[in-house]
Amino acid sequence: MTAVFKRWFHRWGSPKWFYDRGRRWQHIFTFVALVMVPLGVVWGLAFAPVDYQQGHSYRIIYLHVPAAFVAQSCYIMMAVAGVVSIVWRMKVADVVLISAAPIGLSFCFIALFTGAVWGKPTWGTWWIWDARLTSMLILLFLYVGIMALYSAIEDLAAAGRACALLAIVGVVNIPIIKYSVDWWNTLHQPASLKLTEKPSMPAEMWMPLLVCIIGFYALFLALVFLRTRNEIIRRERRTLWVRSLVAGTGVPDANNSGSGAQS
Amino acid sequence: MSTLLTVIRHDMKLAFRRPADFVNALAFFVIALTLFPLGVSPEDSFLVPAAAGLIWVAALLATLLSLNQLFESDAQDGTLEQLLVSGQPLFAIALCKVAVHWVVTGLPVILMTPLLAVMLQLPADLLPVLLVSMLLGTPVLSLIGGIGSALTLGLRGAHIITSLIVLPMYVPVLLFATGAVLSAQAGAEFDGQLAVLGALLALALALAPFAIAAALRISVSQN
Amino acid sequence: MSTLLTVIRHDMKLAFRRPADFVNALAFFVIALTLFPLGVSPEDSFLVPAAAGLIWVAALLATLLSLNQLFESDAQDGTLEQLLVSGQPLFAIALCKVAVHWVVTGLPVILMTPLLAVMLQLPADLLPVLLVSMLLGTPVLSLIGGIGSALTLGLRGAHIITSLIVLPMYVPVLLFATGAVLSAQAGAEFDGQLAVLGALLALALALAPFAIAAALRISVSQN
Amino acid sequence: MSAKVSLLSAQGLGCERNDRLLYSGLDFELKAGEICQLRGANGAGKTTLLKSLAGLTPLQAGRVVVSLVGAEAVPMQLGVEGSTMNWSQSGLGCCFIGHRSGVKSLLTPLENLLFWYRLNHHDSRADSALAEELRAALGWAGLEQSIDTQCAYLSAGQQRRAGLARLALTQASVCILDEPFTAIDADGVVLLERRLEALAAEGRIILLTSHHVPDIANLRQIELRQSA
Amino acid sequence: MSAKVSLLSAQGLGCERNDRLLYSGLDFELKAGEICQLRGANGAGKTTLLKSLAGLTPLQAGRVVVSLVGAEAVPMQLGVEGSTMNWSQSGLGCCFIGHRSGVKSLLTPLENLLFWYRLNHHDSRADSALAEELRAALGWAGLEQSIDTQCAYLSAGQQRRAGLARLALTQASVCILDEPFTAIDADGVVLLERRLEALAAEGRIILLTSHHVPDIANLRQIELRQSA
Ligand code: HEM
Ligand SMILES: Nc1ncnc2c1ncn2[C@@H]1O[C@H](COP(=O)(O)OP(=O)(O)OP(=O)(O)O)[C@@H](O)[C@H]1O
Ligand SMILES: Nc1ncnc2c1ncn2[C@@H]1O[C@H](COP(=O)(O)OP(=O)(O)OP(=O)(O)O)[C@@H](O)[C@H]1O
Ligand SMILES: [Mg+2]
Ligand SMILES: [Mg+2]
Repeated sequence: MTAVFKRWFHRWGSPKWFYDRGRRWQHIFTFVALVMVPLGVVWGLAFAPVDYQQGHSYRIIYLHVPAAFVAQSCYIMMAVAGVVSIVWRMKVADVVLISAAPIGLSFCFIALFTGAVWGKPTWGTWWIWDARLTSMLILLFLYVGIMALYSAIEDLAAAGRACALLAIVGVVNIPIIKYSVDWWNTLHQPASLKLTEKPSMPAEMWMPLLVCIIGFYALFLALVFLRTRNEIIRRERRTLWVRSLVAGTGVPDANNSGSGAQS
Repeated sequence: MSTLLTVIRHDMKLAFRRPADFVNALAFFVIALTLFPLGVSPEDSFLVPAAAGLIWVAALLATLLSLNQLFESDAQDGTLEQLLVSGQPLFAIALCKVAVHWVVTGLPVILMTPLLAVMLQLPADLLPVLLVSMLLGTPVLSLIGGIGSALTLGLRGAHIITSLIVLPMYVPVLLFATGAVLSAQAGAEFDGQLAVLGALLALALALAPFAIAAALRISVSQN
Repeated sequence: MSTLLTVIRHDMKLAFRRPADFVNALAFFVIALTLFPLGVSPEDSFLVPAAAGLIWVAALLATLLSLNQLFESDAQDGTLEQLLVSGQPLFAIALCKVAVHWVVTGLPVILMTPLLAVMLQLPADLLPVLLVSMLLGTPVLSLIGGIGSALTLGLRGAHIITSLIVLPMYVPVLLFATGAVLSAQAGAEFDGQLAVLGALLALALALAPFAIAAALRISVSQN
Repeated sequence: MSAKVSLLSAQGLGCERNDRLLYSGLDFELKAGEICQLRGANGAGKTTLLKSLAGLTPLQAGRVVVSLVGAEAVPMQLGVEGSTMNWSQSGLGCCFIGHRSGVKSLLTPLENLLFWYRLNHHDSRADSALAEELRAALGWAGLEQSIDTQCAYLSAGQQRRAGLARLALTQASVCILDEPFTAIDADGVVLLERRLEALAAEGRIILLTSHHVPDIANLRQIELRQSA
Repeated sequence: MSAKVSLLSAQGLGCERNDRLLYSGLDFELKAGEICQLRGANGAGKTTLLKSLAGLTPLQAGRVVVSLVGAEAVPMQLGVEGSTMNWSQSGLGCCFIGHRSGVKSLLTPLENLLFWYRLNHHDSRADSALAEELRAALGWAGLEQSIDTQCAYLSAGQQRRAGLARLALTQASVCILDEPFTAIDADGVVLLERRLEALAAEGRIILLTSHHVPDIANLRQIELRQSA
């Protein structure tokens, strides 16, 4: 690690720094999300051309795919945070990991739900055991596992370390899981598989999709920063800097931190 | 070295003092499998193709349920504290414990399989493949399971959290193992899947003990 | 009377303090059912006819596994002794405990069933029959199970002995319940089987509490 | 729990466990207002005896008879060889606190005490009305700060105290306590000793085991000597 | 376990649990041959402190340093804020007996002791050769009759004794005992007190908690006062 990176790394490792500087990033991402998501969604749902074979039902892809992407990336990010927390014993990493879990879970659920809704018109059934659906379902279990573990352990420090360890173990497994599920799926060939293959889309179809994906990522990051900073405030509530922070100019996050931290 | 022998002999002794612990898994395995013909259908049209899969699912659940005995009693009666204080290499101790656990829960299940395979009308020529897949697969289940049960030690409802944590990681084993049998049934090659299972076993053997040790330290430190 | 309310509120409170305990059974139910498509086959040819049976088997196993929580913690922390010393009618207390146990383990399983039925491709028109059969059947499972777990309280490996005692008595419930669904699937009459289930429930409600109370006294006096 | 015991007499109690005779031909009489300490080495059989007196295990030999205040003429047999004692007959009550004190680690001391109270007393008042009394009892037991923390997060002694708080409320005329002083700090021990004297003064019968001799005014002692 | 500790010094130890500060800025030094009783009310934090010293829970604040006999010049840091103590480094050993004494109820006292011995000592002798020593230790603990009965069938005190028998064998130079006198009868208490003095005489460091003051020659006491 170069000295510069080291310094940057350790700065972001301090709760206070993360809280202060994180604020700007939170606002930036919030802004991007506020612009891109509505734009992409409206564009996709209202103006994008009708699909010749699926009709209007395909439009749900504008929620479905971005959600699915984010859900998958989120877990990777959590694993990285886990490594940082275990190797460098960095408290903030724990907080990030824990704050991200419910977000990832929600996106995962959105992907499954929209997918299911999509499945009804296209496959005539809410659910089929297709490779993607299955691995998504398993990812959902992974998220639930981490959150269950965290909520079950009282001692915050222990909970953080435990979840970090679990996230790492999990990420080692994810590629294996994906590979196995794909292989398994080729074993029995449900006829409906073709449907989930990427339709080769015309530009006016995938442009809004691209916008949605970027918007969803921005939204995800904004939420991570929000929840992380709230959790930091909650955990450090008895430290000097938070006391002075709250005592002085009442920071917006300071008062809604409680609600943010519970969920 | 001598420590490891000590731990192994100790756990073995305990297991035989309380045979119930491993009969437990075995009984569940048998019970679950006898329920399918009753509950679903006794006809060959259902059983023959499903047999291998049902046996594997039952074996997997049996392992899942036997997991909590792995460290629970040690944690409750304070033995775990003594293990930690002794300063012996924890990962090695963990490995021994998991090994013993597999010998007393996984192995009996495998030994019982031929009998149940007959009851479930599994084509005789598939039995060897099934057994090999179980010999390679169930230890992986025990190792991964060890991590889960160590992480959830002494927690409320450890049982369920363990299942949630562990299950997603069981899926690959299940898929490749049953996949091997299915390919054999279809007359196709199945060495590939078995090789993958072997690789998974090697990986688990190499990594799981350290994860378990880390998890144990975390759990002890919190109560 | 007031005692019963006390016991019910107490157990409910405990259940909600430790949601894991009932999520436990539910999670097992869900997990087990997701394993079948993966382990056996995801094709409708297998799932459609098997769905109802698989769901029932999974529900039965889930009950079986949740049984040990019924009296175990009470026995360990000495609450059971307090219940006995209090001199309140033990059979009534037992009934309350079983009732609460069903509400927190059996009911959630039933509520989750529709979702899993969809995932397992159960024909939609069969769902009502399945649900009714479960509403009538699972309480019987809990009541019978109560006897088993009370008898084996504090014994080594209570788990497995419970299963062995209880399982034979579970078989009729399983047969009539799945029988009802199968006849419905075949377009035949199924009120008969449901009526039998109802009768079983009445019988269990009348007798089980006393058996449980007797069993509890025996187990306490042993240690 | 109206009825009051004026005399409890055990006649020819005996017990053997895994082939070892613990005690036999054990006779003693406890009058209302007496505090009696059961003494004996580790493994002498104290816990075993207390459990059988509390009606948890059957009497292996002998019988136990009580006579009620106002009805001394007609002694009542609570238990006899082979059967378990039955305290609930004719509204008698027995307060038993054993090695495992029956405190749920998931519940707070208050909730634990409330459950025990409801179980043992017919009291039509609402929980809210009771709360005051219960809080007072827990306060007496020195748990003011911890009244509403789950017992899982209490120290060994604090958990013990949560169970002992019952002594501040019980209306049972016989209290059977197995090593009540375990894990209790010095102040707690004094507190408990005073409480026991108070209960005795109200005419209860108190039978306890302990390895240190509590300093209690006119304490009676019964020695359980190893017969092996 | 060859190395002997001549001085153990704790510097600025602190701990808080669920938002309550238990102790902070706690400094003490224990010299070889000292017996020290940790005192404090229920919930003061004694068990918590002992556990962190035994290396079971991380030190929340402060550090612990030992200097070895013969190497006083180079004190060695065993644990520091945020990490757990590591006794095994350089062959140091620590003998810890907690509330839960680590006795398996399925095994006999002898088997339990053997397992503990093997775990903590490098001894090439066969079990049979060891048996004599172990039986002697259990005899000392007053379990002659029960050496070969499963602990499940032992009384509270007897089970406790099965754990305490370790003190007759341990070679660790630091012993940490959490309420060792619990459930032990009068004779047992004396036995134990003499044993602790003997260990101290051999130059061990002994740190224990207890709610009754053991009568031990020149006992040191550290008060853990509630800072809340
Ligand atoms: C519960 C149901 C479903 C789930 C859980 C699901 C899951 C996913 C996931 C995880 C992705 C991202 C794949 C990747 O990362 O490359 C995805 C993408 C996609 N899904 Fe689904 N899906 C579901 C239903 C459907 C249905 C019914 C259709 C269409 C008939 C569909 C069509 C697509 C398409 C076109 C993509 C984008 C192409 C791609 O990114 O690979 N999905 N889905
Ligand atoms: N598992 C736990 N989780 C959270 N807090 C705990 C836990 N155990 C104890 N505590 C808290 O820590 C404080 C100290 O507990 P500890 O067991 O160290 O006290 P102690 O001095 O050993 O008391 P005692 O004399 O009763 O054993 C208690 O007041 C309790 O509130
Ligand atoms: N669960 C049991 N099963 C069989 N025998 C038992 C059981 N518990 C205790 N015993 C035997 O009964 C004898 C008396 O046990 P008990 O617990 O009554 O002793 P105690 O006087 O309470 O001793 P302590 O002072 O240690 O509590 C013991 O010597 C033991 O051998
Ligand atoms: Mg006793
Ligand atoms: Mg303590």
